[in-house]
Amino acid sequence: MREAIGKDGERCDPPDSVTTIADLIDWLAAEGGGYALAFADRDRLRAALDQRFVPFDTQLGGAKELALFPPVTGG
Amino acid sequence: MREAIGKDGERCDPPDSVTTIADLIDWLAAEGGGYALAFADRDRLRAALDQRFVPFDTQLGGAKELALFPPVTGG
Amino acid sequence: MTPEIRIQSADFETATEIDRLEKSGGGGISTFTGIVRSDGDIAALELEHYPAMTEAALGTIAREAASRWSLSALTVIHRHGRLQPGERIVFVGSAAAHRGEAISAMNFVIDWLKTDAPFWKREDFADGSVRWVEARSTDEAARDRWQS
Amino acid sequence: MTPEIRIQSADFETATEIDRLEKSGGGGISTFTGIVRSDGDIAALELEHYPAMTEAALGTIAREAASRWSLSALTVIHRHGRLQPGERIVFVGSAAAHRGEAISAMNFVIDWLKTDAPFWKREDFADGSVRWVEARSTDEAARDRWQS
Repeated sequence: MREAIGKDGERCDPPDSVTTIADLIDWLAAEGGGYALAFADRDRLRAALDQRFVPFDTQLGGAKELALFPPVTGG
Repeated sequence: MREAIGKDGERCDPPDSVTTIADLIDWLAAEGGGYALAFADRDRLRAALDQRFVPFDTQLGGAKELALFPPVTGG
Repeated sequence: MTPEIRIQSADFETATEIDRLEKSGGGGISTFTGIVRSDGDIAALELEHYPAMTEAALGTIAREAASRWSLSALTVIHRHGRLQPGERIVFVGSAAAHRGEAISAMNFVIDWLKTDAPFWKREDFADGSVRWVEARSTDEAARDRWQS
Repeated sequence: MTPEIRIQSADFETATEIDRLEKSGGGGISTFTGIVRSDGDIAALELEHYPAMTEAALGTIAREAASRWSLSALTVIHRHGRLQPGERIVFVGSAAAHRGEAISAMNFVIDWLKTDAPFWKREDFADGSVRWVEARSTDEAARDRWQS
């Protein structure tokens, strides 16, 4: 994902219609290019909001950091 | 058990009617004394014939050694 | 009982960790150690993590284990960075009065760690190619056994 | 893969045993170590066994584990004789390509060993009294989970 998008973090300012993580993913993917590629398969995407795993329907609210990444493979 | 019987092994020559381990236990228990005490609770008795765990209905056959002991508590 | 959690690039001594677990007063100690496999043409394993989140994620898993079983000690160590085949990656060790508790806690922690700690493995091959390791659905199934 | 089985009165070094398992080529190593508990007024634990049978019984359990899971190493060590609180009694360690196999094999061996290896424990108390440890029905239940 990082390789598809070409960066490992950014500040962004989505429109008011973006309220959940799913909304934000859709909004970023609509930009096309690396985002569309990175977010093509939602089953292979995980989200952490302020460093906690959360489902995609979670409200962004006042969270400071959203992390999107592939399923983990540690251990 | 060993403390009830007062020895940790013996040779014995049961009558022909004794064919299984259960028969032998009954025959020994009938002697009374330490055997009756040691074999009072069959649920707390285990048998190994020629060094293998076996159920009480196993035929003695030509086995060389029968061991009777309480449930094991190792590990 | 405060779980011992470490995230480090340096190697660790399994013996030292087990010694600490054995002295915690429990009657049973159970451990799992993960090693970089030597099969194929893998020259090295590169382990990335998400530093801001890693310690919190391992802490959550360890505290959940400590709430489910009565443990006298619990240790979780996970390495990151570049590891050679044969090197240790991860260690989970638990101590409890009874063996069932120690084994279950160890198994719970490694199962959850596999799916809920932010680490990613990249295999670097002898020919210079690299491959990000794919998550396995069997790992999520192993974790979901623990849902109560 | 030939299981390593030892029945001995001498102590063993957990580190040495784990080192051997780690070098067997498996990706996962899982261990269980049993320790004489320090609770109560126990001055020592006396471990008796039935020498003619012990090695065969442990061998049967180890071979069954090796036939159920694909292991690169399996070690079973059980001590006998007089042990002080805090001393190691038993060690089971397994190595396999996948963690599930290593953990299951370790758990299988210790569960079966508890009910099917001819060892008996006697607790010797500080006041000179002794007590043979009673078998627990939970141990037979733990073993019977493995009946397939």
